[in-house]
Amino acid sequence: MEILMEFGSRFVSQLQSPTLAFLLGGILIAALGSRLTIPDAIYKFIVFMLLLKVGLKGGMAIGEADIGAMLLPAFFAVVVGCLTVIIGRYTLALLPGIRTEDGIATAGLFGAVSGSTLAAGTVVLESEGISYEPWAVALYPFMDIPALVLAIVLASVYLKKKDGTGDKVAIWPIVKESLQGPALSALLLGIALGLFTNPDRVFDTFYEPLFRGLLSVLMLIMGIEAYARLNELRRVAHWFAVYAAVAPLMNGLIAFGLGYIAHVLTGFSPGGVVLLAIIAGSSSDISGPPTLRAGIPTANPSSYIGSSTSIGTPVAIAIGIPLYIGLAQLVFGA
Amino acid sequence: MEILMEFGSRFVSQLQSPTLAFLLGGILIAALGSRLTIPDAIYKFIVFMLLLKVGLKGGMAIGEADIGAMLLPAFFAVVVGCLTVIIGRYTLALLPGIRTEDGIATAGLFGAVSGSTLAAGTVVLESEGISYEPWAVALYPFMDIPALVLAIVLASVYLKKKDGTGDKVAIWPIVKESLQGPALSALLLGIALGLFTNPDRVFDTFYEPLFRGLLSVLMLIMGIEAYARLNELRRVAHWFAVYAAVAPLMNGLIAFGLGYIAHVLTGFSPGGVVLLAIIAGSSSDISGPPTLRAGIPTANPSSYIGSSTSIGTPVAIAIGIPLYIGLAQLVFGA
Amino acid sequence: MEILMEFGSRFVSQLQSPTLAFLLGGILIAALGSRLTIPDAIYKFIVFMLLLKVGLKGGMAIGEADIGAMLLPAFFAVVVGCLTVIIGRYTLALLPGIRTEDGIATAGLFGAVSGSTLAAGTVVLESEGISYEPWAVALYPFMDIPALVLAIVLASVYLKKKDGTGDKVAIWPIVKESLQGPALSALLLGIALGLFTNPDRVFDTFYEPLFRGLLSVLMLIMGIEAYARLNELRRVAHWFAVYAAVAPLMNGLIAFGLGYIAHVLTGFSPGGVVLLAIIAGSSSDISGPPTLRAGIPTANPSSYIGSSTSIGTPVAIAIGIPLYIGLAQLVFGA
Amino acid sequence: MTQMATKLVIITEKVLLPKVTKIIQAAGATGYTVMDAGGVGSRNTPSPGRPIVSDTYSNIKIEVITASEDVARTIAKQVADKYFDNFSGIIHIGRVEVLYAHSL
Amino acid sequence: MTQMATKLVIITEKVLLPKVTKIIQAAGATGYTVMDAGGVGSRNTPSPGRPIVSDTYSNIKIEVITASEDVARTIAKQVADKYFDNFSGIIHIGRVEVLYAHSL
Amino acid sequence: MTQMATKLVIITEKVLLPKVTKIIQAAGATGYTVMDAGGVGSRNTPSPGRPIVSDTYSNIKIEVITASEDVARTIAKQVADKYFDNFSGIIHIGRVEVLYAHSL
Ligand SMILES: Nc1ncnc2c1ncn2[C@@H]1O[C@H](COP(=O)(O)O)[C@@H](O)[C@H]1O
Ligand SMILES: Nc1ncnc2c1ncn2[C@@H]1O[C@H](COP(=O)(O)O)[C@@H](O)[C@H]1O
Ligand SMILES: Nc1ncnc2c1ncn2[C@@H]1O[C@H](COP(=O)(O)O)[C@@H](O)[C@H]1O
Ligand code: NA
Ligand code: NA
Ligand code: NA
Repeated sequence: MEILMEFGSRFVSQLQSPTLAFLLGGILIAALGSRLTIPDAIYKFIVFMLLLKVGLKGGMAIGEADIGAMLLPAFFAVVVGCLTVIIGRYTLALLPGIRTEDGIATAGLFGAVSGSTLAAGTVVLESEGISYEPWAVALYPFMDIPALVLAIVLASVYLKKKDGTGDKVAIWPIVKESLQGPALSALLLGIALGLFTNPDRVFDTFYEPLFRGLLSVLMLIMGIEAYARLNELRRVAHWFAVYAAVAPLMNGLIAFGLGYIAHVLTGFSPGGVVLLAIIAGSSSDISGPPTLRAGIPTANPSSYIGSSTSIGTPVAIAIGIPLYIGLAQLVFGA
Repeated sequence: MEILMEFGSRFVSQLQSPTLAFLLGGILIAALGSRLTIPDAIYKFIVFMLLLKVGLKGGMAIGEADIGAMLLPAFFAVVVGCLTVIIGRYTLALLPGIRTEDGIATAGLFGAVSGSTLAAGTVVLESEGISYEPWAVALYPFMDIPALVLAIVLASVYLKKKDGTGDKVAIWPIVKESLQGPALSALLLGIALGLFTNPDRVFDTFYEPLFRGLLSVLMLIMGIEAYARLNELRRVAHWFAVYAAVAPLMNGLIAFGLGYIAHVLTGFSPGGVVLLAIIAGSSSDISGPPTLRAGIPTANPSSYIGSSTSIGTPVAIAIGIPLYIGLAQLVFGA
Repeated sequence: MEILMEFGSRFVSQLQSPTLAFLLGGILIAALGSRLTIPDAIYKFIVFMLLLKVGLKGGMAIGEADIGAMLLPAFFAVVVGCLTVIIGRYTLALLPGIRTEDGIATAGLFGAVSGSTLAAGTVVLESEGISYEPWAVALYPFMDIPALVLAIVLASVYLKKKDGTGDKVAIWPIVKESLQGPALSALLLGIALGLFTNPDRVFDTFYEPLFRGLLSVLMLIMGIEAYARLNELRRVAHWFAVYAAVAPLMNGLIAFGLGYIAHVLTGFSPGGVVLLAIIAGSSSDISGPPTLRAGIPTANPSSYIGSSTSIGTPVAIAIGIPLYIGLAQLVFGA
Repeated sequence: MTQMATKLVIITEKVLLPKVTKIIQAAGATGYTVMDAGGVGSRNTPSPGRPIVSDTYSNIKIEVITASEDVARTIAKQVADKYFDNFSGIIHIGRVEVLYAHSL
Repeated sequence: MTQMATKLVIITEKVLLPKVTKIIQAAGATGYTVMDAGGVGSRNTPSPGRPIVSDTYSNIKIEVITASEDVARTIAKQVADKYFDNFSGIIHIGRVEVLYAHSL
Repeated sequence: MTQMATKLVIITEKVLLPKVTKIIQAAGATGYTVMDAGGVGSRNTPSPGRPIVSDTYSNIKIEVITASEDVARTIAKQVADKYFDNFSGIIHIGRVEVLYAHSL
């Protein structure tokens, strides 16, 4: 009971945190019809800056880390990526009025990872003084790529069964395309630069101090975007909205469970468990949609883009992040 | 006499202040034919950052403020917005070679408010160590919207009288359009975020430290722009140039006078009086022109855009701001 | 021997410096097929910020400087600009498979100056704690403009001799166009603002702290660009690649030699000598190519743009900068 | 489904975009395509609310493919009557053969 | 060298650009021109991977001038057959007179 | 005032824009419209002074509507003669019916 109340008060205080406040602010002004927009060039640059910074920080710390400890969490990241897609695919297939291709693509997007949500997660963890393994950010691709690949494979299998139109899926091109996308490229470049060079000074004077501010602008953009994409959602079956509200938390909790096992087995830190859950709870907003558009062309983009952007991401950030932190305090003790 | 000399020396020192220096630098390099441009995406983002910051700061302080004290200044802001439009409209109507619609639109633009000039004003006040009520920035819409609405109404009345073409003006759409414009949206969003959430950390690490620098870039853009728009001014009657040089100071002084009354009646601070004058002396550069273009389509945009951008804004910043500060020192004592 | 080893270790440490690391990182991710791009608006704004900052810093210090000391280095800058073009023109003419116009244009571009390399040079010098005359950055136009003008004149002379098509070259338009280009405009504006106004505060809070970080992003862009332009280089004679690898170092060493003479004669500082060499070793990436495209239209842009961007600039930064610093330590003592 | 159709082209000020597209849709066209454009004509109204020194264009070019020429002419007439007294713009039409379209 | 030619216009989603240009080049066209475009049609697929509130367009307009009308029709057919079941788009052709070109 | 007219289209490198518009105005055209464009042709000159990895196009497409076909052909000839030996570009013309214009 006390725990619930503490969770409630934490939740209200999160609503006032800049990360969430800017997200809600964006939704609000969009709903009020504001013509405020952030230029596309700024949006792209912010995403680049945030992921490069997250990568740099990870890379600078990985050098001193025990890489062996990364194996189990990385394996669990792959498992979560696949498991959440499979669960999503069959859950959505059961719901009425949903075309199977649309369901598979949506499950794929919710299984994949959002760089913006990851960035937001690291800020909240740091604000709360919760430490995590610096290499934990590198779990992103281990979850993201399997989820997208699996979704495309599942769609192809389904289409082949249905009417023989599904082509055999070449997996490597999808992996390559994911790694070459702007979000993962920036993250991996940051990790490499952090690992092999000495970016401390430029990190301390530029990437680190601008991080929170740029994130606040990105959250604003994502809020505006969430509202604007509601139109997409209105065109598709209501069950997508329900799935979009539930899946982020379900996926996050699955990852929390596996992270807990890694904690017990190999000492994966509580902060790392929370970050794994945050990553799992996020749904891809940058690289996932185009990959799915190309990989499952028969799926209606309105279904997965609408679900993820309008509901999935706000839920993942506004409810998911405080939820996993609260849970961690419950499970691992204050 | 001594006062005049002090004003003169203050003025010369203002010329060297970054705010003004970048404005003049922009005019200079444009006059020298430089092809230097700041991309539109950067311009839009800077305007957003400045107004959000001004709003955040205001909002964070309004919480502790006595809102009752805001009533009279807000009322005076509305009065100034209307009065300056009416004076401008009838002054311009008396001048030779000026079409009445063009005169009304120009008076409307000079009655409205420039977010950039407001931002510049707050920087100069802070540099001079002059404090003002933090909510004073929120006077912006109270002056801006009535001025634009009134100008459009006056034009419609005039056109109906002249040839029966003026439609009945629906006021609410104009108000809504103003509030939804990018400048006012950013300001109001900032106020709301400052008031209801805890943006201190992101404010201190991002919005505040970048403010002066971004303003310097914006001043450069406005200088380049001022020169480039001179062409517009050359196409229209010379009296527009004369009005554009005088109106900012006249409007600012009217506001100074009303602000002084508020000072006497309700203790409105000297800094607040100066800021009210700066707001009044500014002419809208972002949201005003499109609103007028749509609201008074028969008016020639060359007349009001040329006057405001090429002469009005430089005068408002370069002469107006130091003028009101000097006056305040005269009136309220050092 | 020891010296060679010290140079070697310095070189390896340079490879880990952010400036170089981001350049190499850009080449790497482009080679790996990454779709990461930095928007054009950001690229333009970064170039503006860097050159304005370099100019501001120079201008703020020139005020206190002995301008007489600038004369000989400025003269030598002109000499280097012309000499490197002449040497390049006749070297390239001797090589097989190179059209003379293409050779002249390429020599012109390598004789001209890159603002980005200059910015990178100032960062490295500051990191190494090597001081230089603040006005040394103002040597840029003294070398850049003569090189471009001379290349265009040489091409015109050549074409007239060959088939009578070369027009008489009007020099002033080329000089004007160079000075009005975005890079030189920003530099000169910065110098003027630094010299005549008080930008200290905005410099200290904005331009200076953002400098290194923005430079790191620019280096990334230039790395991506270097790889992407390799295609151009593949279309033209291999000798361009050889010239592009050698010319930056040759040009830098020539400037180093003349700088050394200025050191002996007028006490030009070791840091100033290094900066002169860095400027000379750079090849223009912003204003040079369009000037040459217009001035020597018969030259194939693939030859000079490919050579300069893909090989010249990486060599100038990655090998040139540490080379001149090592040499300075050898020549002027630690 | 190849079919002869009318291609209507409207070049005008960007501020008019929402108003012109409303007319297009009300007239029953099945779609339209918009592009940014810069230009010089005989009016050359300055673009309100944006720096002219920015790198953006202040006109738009709107293309509408219609099966019926009447629809195209109606749209043109309405736009011109309503806005061309006060706004910059030019309108022309031509014939094209539509090879594929999701609706026309 | 003035010469009558076919002008093929394909308006479709930006994601298809690399695939469409591959078809164009395989069909033997000597070149093509691409422009950003926004638009409304009957499908209106949302653009993946980019904020719709950004200031960019999510369609492209591709123009291909071909000496042979057959080449143009082949390109149109291949693009439509392969993509128009699942992607937005419209294709039309017309005649133009090419006055100058480096190859056609 | 509907009137048959010639539509001249010049696609060339962006650096030539000021020079081409000077020719257009000298030839007496009443206006022109410019759009950003990317493209592939047979020359494919790299664009000077801008990163190719940036998201901008390096060509422009210029459209000129002229009442007289001669004016259009003169502009085309001058542009091609003066620049197409050394610069990328293609020029074509067609007929359109101008429905509304502020001057032609
Ligand atoms: N003769 C023309 N050829 C091509 N475009 C034109 C022409 N005349 C006008 N335009 C376009 O239409 C816009 C408005 O023209 P105007 O109303 O004459 O100022 C111009 O900015 C051009 O983009
Ligand atoms: N009737 C039309 N006129 C002009 N453009 C159209 C038309 N119909 C479709 N388009 C363009 O083609 C794109 C795709 O159309 P659709 O496949 O019908 O959604 C739209 O976004 C428009 O850019
Ligand atoms: N066949 C074509 N169809 C459409 N556009 C073309 C064609 N050929 C050339 N272009 C355009 O003209 C530009 C220059 O062509 P070129 O001079 O052949 O390199 C190209 O970048 C394209 O934008
Ligand atoms: Na996920
Ligand atoms: Na005003
Ligand atoms: Na050089």
